[in-house]
Amino acid sequence: MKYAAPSSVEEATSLLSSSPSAQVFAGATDVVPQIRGGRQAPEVLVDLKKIDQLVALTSDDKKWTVGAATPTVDLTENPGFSQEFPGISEAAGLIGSDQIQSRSSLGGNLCNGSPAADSVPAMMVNGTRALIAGPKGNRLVDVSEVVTGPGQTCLDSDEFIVEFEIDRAPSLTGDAYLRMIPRTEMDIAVVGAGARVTLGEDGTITAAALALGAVAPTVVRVTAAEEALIGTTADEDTLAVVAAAASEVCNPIDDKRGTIGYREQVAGVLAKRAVLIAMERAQQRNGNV
Amino acid sequence: MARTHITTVINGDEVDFLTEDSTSLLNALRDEVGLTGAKEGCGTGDCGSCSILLDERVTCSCLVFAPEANGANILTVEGLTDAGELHPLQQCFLEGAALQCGICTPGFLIAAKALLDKNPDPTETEIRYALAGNLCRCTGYDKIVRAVQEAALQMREQ
Amino acid sequence: MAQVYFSAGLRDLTGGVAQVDVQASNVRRLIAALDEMFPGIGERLSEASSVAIDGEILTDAEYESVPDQAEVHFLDILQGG
Amino acid sequence: MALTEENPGYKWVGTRPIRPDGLDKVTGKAQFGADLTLPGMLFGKVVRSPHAHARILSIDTSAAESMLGVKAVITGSDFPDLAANGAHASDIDVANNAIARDKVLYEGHVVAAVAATTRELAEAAAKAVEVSYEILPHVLTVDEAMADNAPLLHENMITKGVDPAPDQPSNVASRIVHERGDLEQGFGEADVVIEREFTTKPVHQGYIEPHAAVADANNDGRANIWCSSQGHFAMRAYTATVLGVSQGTLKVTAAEIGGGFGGKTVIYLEPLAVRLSQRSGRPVKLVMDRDEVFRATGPTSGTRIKVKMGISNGGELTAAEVWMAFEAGAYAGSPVGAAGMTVIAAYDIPHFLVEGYDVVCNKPRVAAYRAPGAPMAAFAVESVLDELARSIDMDPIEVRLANAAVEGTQASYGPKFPRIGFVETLEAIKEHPNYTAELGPNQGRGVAAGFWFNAGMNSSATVHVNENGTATVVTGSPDIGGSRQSMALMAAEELGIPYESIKPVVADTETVGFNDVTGGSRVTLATGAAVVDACRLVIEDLRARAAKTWDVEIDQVEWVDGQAQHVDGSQPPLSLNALAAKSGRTGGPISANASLNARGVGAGFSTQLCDVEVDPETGVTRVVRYLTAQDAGRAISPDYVEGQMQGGVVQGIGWGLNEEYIHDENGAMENPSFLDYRMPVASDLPMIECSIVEVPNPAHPYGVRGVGEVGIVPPMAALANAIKDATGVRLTDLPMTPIKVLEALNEQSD
Repeated sequence: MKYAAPSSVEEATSLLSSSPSAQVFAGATDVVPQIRGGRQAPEVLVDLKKIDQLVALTSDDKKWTVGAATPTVDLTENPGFSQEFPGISEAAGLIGSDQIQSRSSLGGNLCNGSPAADSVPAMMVNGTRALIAGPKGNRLVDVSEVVTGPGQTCLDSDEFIVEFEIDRAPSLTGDAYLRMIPRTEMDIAVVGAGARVTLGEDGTITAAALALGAVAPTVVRVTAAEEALIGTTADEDTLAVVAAAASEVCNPIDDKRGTIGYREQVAGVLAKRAVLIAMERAQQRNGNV
Repeated sequence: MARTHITTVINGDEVDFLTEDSTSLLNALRDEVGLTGAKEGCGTGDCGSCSILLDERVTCSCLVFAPEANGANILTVEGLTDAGELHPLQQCFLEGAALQCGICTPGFLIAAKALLDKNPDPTETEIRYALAGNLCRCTGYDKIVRAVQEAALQMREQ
Repeated sequence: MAQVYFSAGLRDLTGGVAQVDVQASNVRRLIAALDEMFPGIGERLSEASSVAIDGEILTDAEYESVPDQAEVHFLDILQGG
Repeated sequence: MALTEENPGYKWVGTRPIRPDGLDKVTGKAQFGADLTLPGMLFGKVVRSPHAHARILSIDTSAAESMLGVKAVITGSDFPDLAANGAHASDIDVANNAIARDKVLYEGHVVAAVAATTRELAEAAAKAVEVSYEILPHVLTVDEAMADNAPLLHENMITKGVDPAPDQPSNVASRIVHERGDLEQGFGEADVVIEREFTTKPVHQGYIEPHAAVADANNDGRANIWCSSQGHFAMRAYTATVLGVSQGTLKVTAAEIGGGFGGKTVIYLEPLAVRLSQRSGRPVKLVMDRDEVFRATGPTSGTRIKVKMGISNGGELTAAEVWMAFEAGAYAGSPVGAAGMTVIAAYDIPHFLVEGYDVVCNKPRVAAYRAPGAPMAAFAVESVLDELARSIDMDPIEVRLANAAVEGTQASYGPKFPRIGFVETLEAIKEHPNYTAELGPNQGRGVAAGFWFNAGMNSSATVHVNENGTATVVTGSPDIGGSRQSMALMAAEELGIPYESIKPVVADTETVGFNDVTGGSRVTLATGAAVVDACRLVIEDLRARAAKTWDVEIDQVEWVDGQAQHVDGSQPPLSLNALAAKSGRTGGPISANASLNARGVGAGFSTQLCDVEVDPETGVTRVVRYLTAQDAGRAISPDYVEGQMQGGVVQGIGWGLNEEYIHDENGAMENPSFLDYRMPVASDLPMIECSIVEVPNPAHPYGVRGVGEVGIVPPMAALANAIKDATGVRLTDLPMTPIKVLEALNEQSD
């Protein structure tokens, strides 16, 4: 196993194209246990953290740009980002311990392909796009389309994510991410729920997004719930519809971390709670982005 | 097999060592550099016993490939002591009986230092969450949390 | 005479007897006396038992003295963590 | 150091100085099992069975042996066949658990080991060892193992303790029974009878330090071993047995130990490391990965327990019937015996029948874990007791007070209790403000109690007086939780010199007399008694030397405050310092040994109070408040008594809420990582409040009882009782995960 640390996207791309068995990594928090457990044995380890673009965090009038290898602690400790996207920030702050968050990244969390990845529902409800680099050039893909199945992505073996783009949140918009774990920390989500709502001047919901993690082979959107929320104030009746729609969309498995029945039931609970928190935040963010 | 030459600063001293590329920084520190203060409890980032500061950020050294440390600045538990003077955290762990077997202690000290470097006046809840990546099976965490509270107080008063 | 009690698990060897009075100066002699009364019990008692004399549980107690009127119980050997 | 309020008569005992080994442990200097490196040392790696139950058809080591840098490969055939040599059955089990011969009995069972020049090579060589298996059907639980026609682990296992003996082998190693009175009469006298069935899963001791051993064998047959264990003398004995050598050929040095809780009282790596070192001619280090620790060491038993108990309306327990089956793992020896003895021992119940079964199954061989057997038993009985108290509308402390064992109570396991402090722990809880603190929404409160025997056993100590008047206290009890401090405190108290003048040392197997393992909560009591004895011999010697100096009879000399004083004050006192400095003139160096098989063990009781909050929509239980009261006899070192109490409680909270072994259908463990085994983290917990109760053990010089174990006995029931109080649902299966709580809540609302 050889270690390589390219300093540019181009260098990384050509390295990946010329190595039959290369593994890109950012924080290596998933890659190391996988190699150690014998689940993969790449010939070349390509460290993306030495490429400036991949560890940047910037914003302009239109969007935030988050380098795919940027440590998640940079997001949680960035007040501007965390105020605008508290849901993404809190999801990033749930990926493992402080030790892990010094290293873990949105790119790694997404490309690991886990349906339980905490940041993915939060990124999805915020319409996040991934800029993917490869030998044939760059392409921009919606985050919801990156993961195609457990451990599988739409990336070719010589491609990697450079950065994420998140459009600036309009006023009266709030997001939230909640997860259920048996402990308070250091667990994989049994169920995760990301929500985002935008309110009209009258306080009713004009746009809504809801995504669930760990309840299906990939993170899923709950479109029925999103539609039900439009035009409402997320009153109790609507939330009941949201919860039912969330439970309905689940296609989970029984595994060591949770049962089908539990995941379905708690998906509804977390969906409801996440929407309520997003509502509260939306009400507080009146124009002062 | 050719090994890679790594140059780092560890606990304030320039240190270089040779390593296999796939070796963890933890094993390189322990086997090549001879610093055995950081411990391997799990090798998967779940226990925090191998915590170090890597460029001032608390990190599980078991999850870092040794070559990544090239050019980095590393602090291990062995570097907490300043010219023979114990760090207030070390002193408070001693006085507060915040260790039993002691295997997790180096990791807790490093994680607690990282916390106090960022947040000199943490609440009990903030301490508990900041230390959630460090497992201790002996103490039930009670005396560890109290020792960090006491060290924070002493450091604020200094 | 010491009062010796048998736990339910030993009574297959005593024909159901739960308690006997025995005169013996130490545990080894006590076990020997019991083995005469209930052939075979000696081996079980010396191999797999602690003994409690007047409430105190003792291991490796062969030569422990047995006071007159003492209450003696044989127990399973325990393991600690 | 100031005198403490609790112990006005003592200068050192009961104080809270800094522990002697503390500095090394906060600076990273302390040498734990995996920290030693020797010149030329090889790295070893163990090859383990991927199957739960299989016959080994062949092992091909040739590919591994031919790899450059691989220096030794060993298999079961490299060890003597103890069965063929007519060894004792328990020794054969130890040997077969260390390395399999014909059959593997659990996933993770050792089949081979390699040693190579680097870690990476050793791992590659381990992968290159080819083992061919015939997979056999397996049994994972007591239910499967006890079923008719269950596959057998051991074809010659005839159940012990059944009269007449069965004529067919089974997976049931033995049966235990305790009986008193007349059950029918007892239940007839009850106004309420409650019967419940409980299950618990295997749980691991969870020490953070994986097992580690370094061995360095010489050409002459001798070998040195450095290892992390709870008893290096026991490691010497076991290793000699497995290797078929005399104990005298082995010298074992105790490294600092990174937690054990019972799980490091047995051997795994030591004989393998010695054999690899012998074959390679180089020192060899073997260290387990965390997944190996989970798959192949510990845990304690999974169980099924049925409890039926009766109570009168006045709150008197009338009868109890208990049936228990304990998983032993691959070889006989679950702690069902202790479970049977402890299960109702805390209470005075006139009529009872307790029956228990030790059952083998295809999981790792269980090892001792903190009060082995008692926690599962208490979970069942303390849960039923809570139900009984509710059914007659009686306060849970009052119902326990009404039935509590006291001095003179005939314990359910036989003898009468000497002076014990159970009632005092109950009262400590009752009087604490937590007992009446207001509960918030979705919160509930639970009480539970626990009993553990504690142990005495064999210990040795040597005390050397150094020429500057300091003293070295040498014992052979590995210090797992601060025992060097309690040794130093007692020695300081005895000798009358400052705590800081005492250096406590844990010596190797050739430097100090025999010591049994650090286990059974015995070290402060037993090794402490040896230290006290040795100190008293030293004092005797010091008095004689003072008498010689003054030319008086020894009975004219008293030892007070670290100095010899003439009874009538006619001589200026002679300090330890002065006597030590001139020891050459009065008979040579001053030193004494004491060895003993400790008597006067004092039983331990703990009562605990737990407040939880349960999220009714997710089933998540959070502990919001916790109080533990425990009788320490005398807290020599209160800091570390509290540490034991808090640590035991938190292990129990993990056991109660989340920890469990999960196996797939093939018998492979699915969660062999800290991530998925889910031990408590700091943010899961509140402060664990301690109330140290001191009812001195009259049989110990300082009143010590063991404190290490009983703290883990009550928590699971305290949690279950609190969850019941918060939600109305009774959980009977551990762990009480959010899934199980939510299922129970769903059933309740249906």
